[in-house]
Amino acid sequence: MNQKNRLQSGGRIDRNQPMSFEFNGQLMVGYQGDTLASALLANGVDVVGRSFKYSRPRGIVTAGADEPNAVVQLGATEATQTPNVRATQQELFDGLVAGSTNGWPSVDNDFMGMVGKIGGSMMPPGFYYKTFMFPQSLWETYETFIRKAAGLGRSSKESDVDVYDRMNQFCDVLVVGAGPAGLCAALAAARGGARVILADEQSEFGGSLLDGKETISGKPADEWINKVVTELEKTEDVLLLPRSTVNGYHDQNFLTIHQRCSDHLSDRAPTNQPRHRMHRVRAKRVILATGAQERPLVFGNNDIPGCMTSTAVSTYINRYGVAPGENLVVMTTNDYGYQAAMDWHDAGRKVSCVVDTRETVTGYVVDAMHERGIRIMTGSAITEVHGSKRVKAVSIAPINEDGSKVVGPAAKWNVDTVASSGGWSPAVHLSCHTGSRPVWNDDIIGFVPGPTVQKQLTAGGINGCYELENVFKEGLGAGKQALKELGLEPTRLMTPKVESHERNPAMALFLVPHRKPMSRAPKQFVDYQNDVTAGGIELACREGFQSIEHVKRYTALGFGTDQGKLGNINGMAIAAQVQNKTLPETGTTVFRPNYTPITFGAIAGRDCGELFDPKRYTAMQPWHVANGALFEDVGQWKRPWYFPKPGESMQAALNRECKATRESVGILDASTLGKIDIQGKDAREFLGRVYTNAWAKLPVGKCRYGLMCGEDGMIFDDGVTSCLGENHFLMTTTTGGAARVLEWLEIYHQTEWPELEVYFNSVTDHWSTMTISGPNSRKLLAELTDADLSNDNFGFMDWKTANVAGVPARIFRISFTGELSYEINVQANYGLHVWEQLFAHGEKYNLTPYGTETMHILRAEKGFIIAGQDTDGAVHPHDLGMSWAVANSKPFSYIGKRGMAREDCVRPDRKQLVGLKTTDPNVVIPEGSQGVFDPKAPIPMPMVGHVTSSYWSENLGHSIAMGLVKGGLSKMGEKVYYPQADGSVIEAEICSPVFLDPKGERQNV
Amino acid sequence: MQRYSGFELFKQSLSHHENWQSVWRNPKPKDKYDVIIVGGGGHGLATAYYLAKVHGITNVAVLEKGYLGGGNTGRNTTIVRSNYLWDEAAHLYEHAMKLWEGLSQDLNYNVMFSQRGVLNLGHTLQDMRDIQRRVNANRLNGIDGEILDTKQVQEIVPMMDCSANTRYPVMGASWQPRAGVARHDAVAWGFARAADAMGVDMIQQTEVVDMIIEDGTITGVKTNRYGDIKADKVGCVVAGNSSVLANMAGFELPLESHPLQALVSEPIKPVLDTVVMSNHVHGYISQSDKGDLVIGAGIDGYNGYGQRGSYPTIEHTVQAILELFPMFSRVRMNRQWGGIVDTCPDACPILSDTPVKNLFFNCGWGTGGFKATPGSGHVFAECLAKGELSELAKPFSMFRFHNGALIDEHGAAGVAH
Amino acid sequence: MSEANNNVRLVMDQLPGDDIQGRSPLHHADLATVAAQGSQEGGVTIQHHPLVGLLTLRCNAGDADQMAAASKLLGVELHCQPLTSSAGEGVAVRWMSPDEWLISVDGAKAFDLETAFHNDMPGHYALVNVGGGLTVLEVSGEHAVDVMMKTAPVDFHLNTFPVGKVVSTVFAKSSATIRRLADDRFELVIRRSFADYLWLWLQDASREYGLVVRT
Amino acid sequence: MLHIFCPHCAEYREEEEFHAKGQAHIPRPLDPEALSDKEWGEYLYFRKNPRGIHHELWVHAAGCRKFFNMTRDTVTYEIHETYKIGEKPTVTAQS
Ligand SMILES: Cc1cc2nc3c(=O)[nH]c(=O)nc-3n(C[C@H](O)[C@H](O)[C@H](O)COP(=O)(O)OP(=O)(O)OC[C@H]3O[C@@H](n4cnc5c(N)ncnc54)[C@H](O)[C@@H]3O)c2cc1C
Ligand SMILES: NC(=O)c1ccc[n+]([C@@H]2O[C@H](COP(=O)([O-])OP(=O)(O)OC[C@H]3O[C@@H](n4cnc5c(N)ncnc54)[C@H](O)[C@@H]3O)[C@@H](O)[C@H]2O)c1
Ligand SMILES: Cc1cc2nc3c(=O)[nH]c(=O)nc-3n(C[C@H](O)[C@H](O)[C@H](O)COP(=O)(O)O)c2cc1C
Ligand SMILES: [Zn+2]
Repeated sequence: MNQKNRLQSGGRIDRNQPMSFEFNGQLMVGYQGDTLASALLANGVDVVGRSFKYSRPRGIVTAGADEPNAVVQLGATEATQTPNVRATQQELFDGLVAGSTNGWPSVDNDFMGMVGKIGGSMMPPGFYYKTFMFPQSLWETYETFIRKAAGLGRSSKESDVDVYDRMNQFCDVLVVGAGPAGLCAALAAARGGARVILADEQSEFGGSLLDGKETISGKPADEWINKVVTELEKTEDVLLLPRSTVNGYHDQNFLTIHQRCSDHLSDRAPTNQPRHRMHRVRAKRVILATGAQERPLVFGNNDIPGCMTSTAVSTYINRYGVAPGENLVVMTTNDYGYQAAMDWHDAGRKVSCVVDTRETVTGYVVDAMHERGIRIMTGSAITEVHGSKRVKAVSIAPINEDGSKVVGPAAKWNVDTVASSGGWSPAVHLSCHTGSRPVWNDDIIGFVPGPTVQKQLTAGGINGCYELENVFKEGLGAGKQALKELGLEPTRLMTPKVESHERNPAMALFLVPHRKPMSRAPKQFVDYQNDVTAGGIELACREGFQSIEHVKRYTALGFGTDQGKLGNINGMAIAAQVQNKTLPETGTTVFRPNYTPITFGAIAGRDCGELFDPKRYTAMQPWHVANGALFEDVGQWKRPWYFPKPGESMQAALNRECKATRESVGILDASTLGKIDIQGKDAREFLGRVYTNAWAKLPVGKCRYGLMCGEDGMIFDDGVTSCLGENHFLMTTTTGGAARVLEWLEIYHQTEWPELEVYFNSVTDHWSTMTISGPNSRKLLAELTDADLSNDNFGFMDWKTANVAGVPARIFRISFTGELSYEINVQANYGLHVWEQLFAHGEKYNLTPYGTETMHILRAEKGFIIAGQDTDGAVHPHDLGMSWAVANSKPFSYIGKRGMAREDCVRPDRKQLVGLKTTDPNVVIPEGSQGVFDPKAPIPMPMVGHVTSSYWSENLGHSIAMGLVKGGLSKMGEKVYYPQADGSVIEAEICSPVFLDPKGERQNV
Repeated sequence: MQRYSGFELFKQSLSHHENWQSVWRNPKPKDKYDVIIVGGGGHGLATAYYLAKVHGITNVAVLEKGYLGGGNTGRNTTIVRSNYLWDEAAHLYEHAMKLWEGLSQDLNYNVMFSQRGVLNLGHTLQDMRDIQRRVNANRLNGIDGEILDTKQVQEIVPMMDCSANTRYPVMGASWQPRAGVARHDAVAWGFARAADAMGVDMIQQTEVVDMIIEDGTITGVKTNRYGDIKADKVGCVVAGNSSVLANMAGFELPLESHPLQALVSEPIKPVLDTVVMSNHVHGYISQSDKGDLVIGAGIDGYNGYGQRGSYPTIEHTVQAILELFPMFSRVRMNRQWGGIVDTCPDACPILSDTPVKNLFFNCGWGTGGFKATPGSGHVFAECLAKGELSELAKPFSMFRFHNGALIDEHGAAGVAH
Repeated sequence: MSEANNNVRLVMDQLPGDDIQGRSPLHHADLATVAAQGSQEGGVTIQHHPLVGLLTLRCNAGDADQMAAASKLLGVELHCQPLTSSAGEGVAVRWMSPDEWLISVDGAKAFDLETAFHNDMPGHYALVNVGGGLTVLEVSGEHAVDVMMKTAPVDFHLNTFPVGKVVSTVFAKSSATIRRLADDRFELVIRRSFADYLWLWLQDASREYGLVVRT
Repeated sequence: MLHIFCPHCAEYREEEEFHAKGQAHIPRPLDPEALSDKEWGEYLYFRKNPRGIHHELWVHAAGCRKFFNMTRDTVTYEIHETYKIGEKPTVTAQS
């Protein structure tokens, strides 16, 4: 295609850099500096998409973030498929591939468009709530069809090839928007020495100045922009961010800026460079200089391609050198709309006329039209557009003074382009994100930012201030005000000189009347993307949806990817009009992040894939990997689960690990257990308050197991604590509980008992911990240590310091397997050395590494619990049959004591932890099986508790299990049944959970 | 009430939809009602509906400070399931599930209840144990549920990364086929329309600012718009604002109100046909009939009545979603928002009488009450009608926090729902 | 093996003889080879300082006797001013909390310091050897600040984060104690078990500026 | 996202470094056994949960690990003050 709409000269594009791109399979050419939208218009593309509900052909309406129609699929490869890209914001690059998102077989000839035409009248807002109900069973079928029509673009099927980045920024002043107001604000703030960030979503700074032909101090605006930007670039502590949308304004001046680093270069980011970067900004002051967005007018068939906002027309001409048509008609409610006519005319194209809805206009705009010989029709409006895939003609009719009625016959004018201007809506979005509501201002016929608790200033178009000179003043003023509030000294700055015009007052008109009522007029679109019409809004109100929020939800007004930037105010005004309310009474819906949609990738940053969550390793990790361990995720830790030999099944590996440990010696890496160093003269007292058992008399050199409960009496954590010195203890916690327990100790110390002299320090990572367990563990250890390991000298629950393999160690004779065991702690930098040395000496004892699974089996054979597996938030120590670990005579009412005594906690029929022996010794009850006393009871069956732990015990030659059973502790020998999903029932006998060595002799040898 | 049907739609289209009736009346309140329901969310509206329908009590007003369904009902991620762990909760949610299954027809309003199934993923051995425990309990309680292995999960959600090289590989899931989603607004509107048709007054933009209590008995409420309105009984169904109302009545509740956020992507072509939830990576996702991905996660740690939450929560949620669906990296987030959820220490609701006679509270549904809407209304209506707690409600009395008979559903409640 | 024990607290020399080499948490990554083979020029340099002696001191900042005694024992001032550090010959002290400091000394000197405290520090205090659980990285170069900004939510501007300032904070999805050593040089004290993760993270975050690994 | 002044570190830090710990100023009863189940239940679970000014306990988890109190508006999320444990708030719902 040739660029038939490209003007001979003008625009900010570089005609020396042509770029080829593909749209809907057609090759086209544009220039460096184009957006995809401007390039499409240059190439004469009218239809860029189809509307969602009625599948109507749609063209480009705007030139910016408010575009509802030109939403395309981008991507030359599968991995770079990017849905819903706004063509008006996508810079053109060489090789760009894009396509329309809806339309089958093509956007130009769309099948659903036919359906929309025929069935459209059956699809008023909310029609789906009223139908598809009968028969009930068919809903899923209906829904399948509804879903087929869903969505705009498509997600890629492959993982993204690009990386995304995130940066935390801090500044004195964040200026949002680099139009004249923002540039002035940034300049003032920077000159005063503030740390400034200036962000604008466009590729170049200058804002609305880029779109027009303003002169500043007698020179093209360009020069002024360059001067300011150059100065800002040179100023220290000023960060300039083009292509950066401030997408969210959060509490206490926290804002996020979505910077598109490479979207303008290619589908893919350059090697090692991020595609997008999120700046998370904490700003002492925020200056919103986001300008205003033009409201189009709402009239019949206003969605036919060729209908645009008047600024868009000017922007395409002035910025991109594109006149998107031949013959223009302008409809406006204000003086600004005339600019499109001037620009179009000056570009050498025909302007049929300007239709001004106001009764009279005088002054500058009238002169400008006379000069150009353009006719003005006042007191009139375009009531309806004719055409299907492009505007062919319009009907122009006289209207009454308040714009509520057509008062005369319509005349048809042949044109191909309609520019409409209904005035400006300040871009208040960001100011509302933290809950502030905008307020209506009658003078400017728009909502402006309302009161806020954020440290926020505003300047320029966002305040409804549109005269360039005043915009400059407001910008400079806001910059200075920010400096003042920050205690910095402003410098004197001159306001740039510009030509200004006396303007006629604008008219408040949102919906152009039609001779037919709203319900019968040709569709008057308010929100293009969701096909919300004036008639739809009226219907919603008639059906009782009076609140504007109801109107939104019933019609989908503002739900689209443009979030109603173009249509919301018109929609609200129409709802107000229908209900005889004022706009301020009706109010707006809630503005929320994002200002414009941002990629998930950018939000996630580099916290994905490998870096999604830390993997924590112990010092012995390289050994585990080298020896074929499979790992279990426990919190963030990677723990060896079991160590299969080549070709060995999991069960075989477990059997081998279990047997080796009971018969000779096994070794476990227990480094992940939480460890807390506790010191101070009141350490002992403190332990007594947080554990359920007694600590007053534990002598130096001894260890003790303890249970920790919450104030509700339920088990919170458990572990062994050792007395290192009279005032010095080492507490161990579960792997998952380490951080929680430390915080628990601190909260009680800092808030309840600050008078107790005690310090807690985490030493979890500091110590490598390896447990050797089994009858030969003493022999093995003896080979590596000088310590006297004899039972008399180093008994069960003793600890000692000694060298192990040449490394100073603390050895704890504690056991979680019921075997003779030693837990060796050495500084983690030497953990692997000691571990390797144990293996160097362990071969003759068949030293066998085992993982968490074998640990679980071995402890279950002994009936030891795992907090979190055998307990949940509703189990207290007595439920576990662990009353022995509860000291009731302690003077201090330790944490958990009162909770355990509550009425419901002393019920005799509580679920209690017991052992379970299956009638068939070969059957392992699946963990999580639910028990019943009467397996024949009908559903819902009364359940009596579940199996918490269950294993095959190779050592015992039968299965073992533990579980909670209602009143279980007094039901020894009775039967409990576990119905399975396949209909079978596993029968088990309630027994002691200690299956092996009930007297505990093995650990004492 | 104008009956809705495809035929009616066709008929109305012939007159350009100019003859549709209002779905409710928007009346001025009477001086006195048999029952006042404070709070026009799904639960309040359902309560009013069942009071009228099941118990014949139609002299009822629903007082709503904003617009109907504008609270959590209008901002939730619409997951409906009943696979709760403990009997008490399972029975309550399953009661709701049964009502969901005929709700559109019952209300003559299509609430788009879509039984597309819910997956609760397991990523660790403990997750899988918990899943086993819950699904087994569900089965014996008569609630559908299956345990799936990784391969079966992959078949249901072909787009999800079920490979072994993710940070937390998917080990399996629980699957409730009857679970799914419903159209949140339609639920509120459908109940309101049907209740209105039976004479219930829906009073919007009217905030209860105080309670009128005489000798320990409630006799009415004070409003900001219509002054005092009398009532024999008052039921408070105000979710995140429950503590504020309890405070008016002179007592505290075991509740904290926290921000809970959700977000939607831009609409994309259908890629996800079911609901995927993961407690472990902490996020959940479904795709609406319009095509947007509806995503949520957990609550913010602090109390908040601002209907907005903290940005890092959004970051973590999105990270979790990309962990499961790395290909969504170039899809864009359109909008984020928050609700105020009333969390209870045991993650179970409160259906309760109170220290004030004739004053009842239905609250504490926290992050997961949408799924209970019809059931909650049905049960609470019975409590209000009888003046005492019904069988299903009894375990959920607020007085369980005195004797310790909590129903700890944290595991099943998991991330938000 | 040596111990200082009066039965009140246990102080032990945790280091073996010189014949046994300690292995830092990044030992297996063989950074020497990476450094030799990798790029020698770039915007960010990461360096690992293995086997530094690190101790946590807890005592009462309001107790002048203790503060004086501790300062004397350390050879540098123990500051009560939040977020500061002091450094002397072979020793650096970082403020962690109103009653907590992180001390670094030569790896072999930890026990000497512990013993000295054990003998001469009055009152209620704790000095805990944490050297095995932590490790030290250094990030430097023209873009060091950028990498820090990507990783931690604190303001690294020189005005608010001058040389010598110490901050403990969230670091990626882990945590770190950060000390500014020079305008473009940061010391990170991180937890051992997170070392792999953080190393990967820093590598990834630095890539766009060109990464140099140094030992 | 909140910007919190840690009274111990004496500077503003990001919310990510902190954890909220619920309502402040709930002292543990000195003699739990003297309380009825109801009273104990109230201590454990029942909370003010106000709309507006709220005093809450926070911990600077990733920073100095110290607990402190905060007076915050639960609607606007404005932080009126942070203060150390043992100190009294100067801003209250009454004031
Ligand atoms: C982000 C988010 C996601 C969620 N996702 C799910 C999900 O997927 N599945 C699920 O089951 N649940 C979910 N939930 C929870 C669910 O939304 C709620 O539990 C449920 O909607 C509560 O309904 P309700 O009618 O009790 O409360 P609401 O809908 O909140 O209604 C309470 C009403 O009371 C009104 N009110 C308050 N104070 C007063 C007063 N003084 N006077 C008059 N009126 C008053 C409010 O304006 C409000 O309309 C989610 C919640 C949130 C916020
Ligand atoms: N388009 C209009 O706003 C409008 C209307 C009438 C007159 N004018 C003229 O425009 C001027 C008003 O100037 P101004 O500086 O207030 O507005 P402006 O429109 O010139 O500049 C606003 C800038 O903010 C950017 N922006 C908006 N939201 C953003 C976000 N969330 N993130 C990043 N960037 C964002 C826009 O891209 C734009 O560049 C005057 O010259 C006036 O004559 C403009
Ligand atoms: C299930 C669900 C889907 C939603 N989908 C969209 C959507 O596609 N587009 C949109 O703008 N908002 C969507 N919203 C969000 C609403 O716009 C709105 O933010 C939310 O209901 C909260 O209300 P508020 O923002 O007015 O406070 C959705 C909300 C829900 C609950
Ligand atoms: Zn702090």
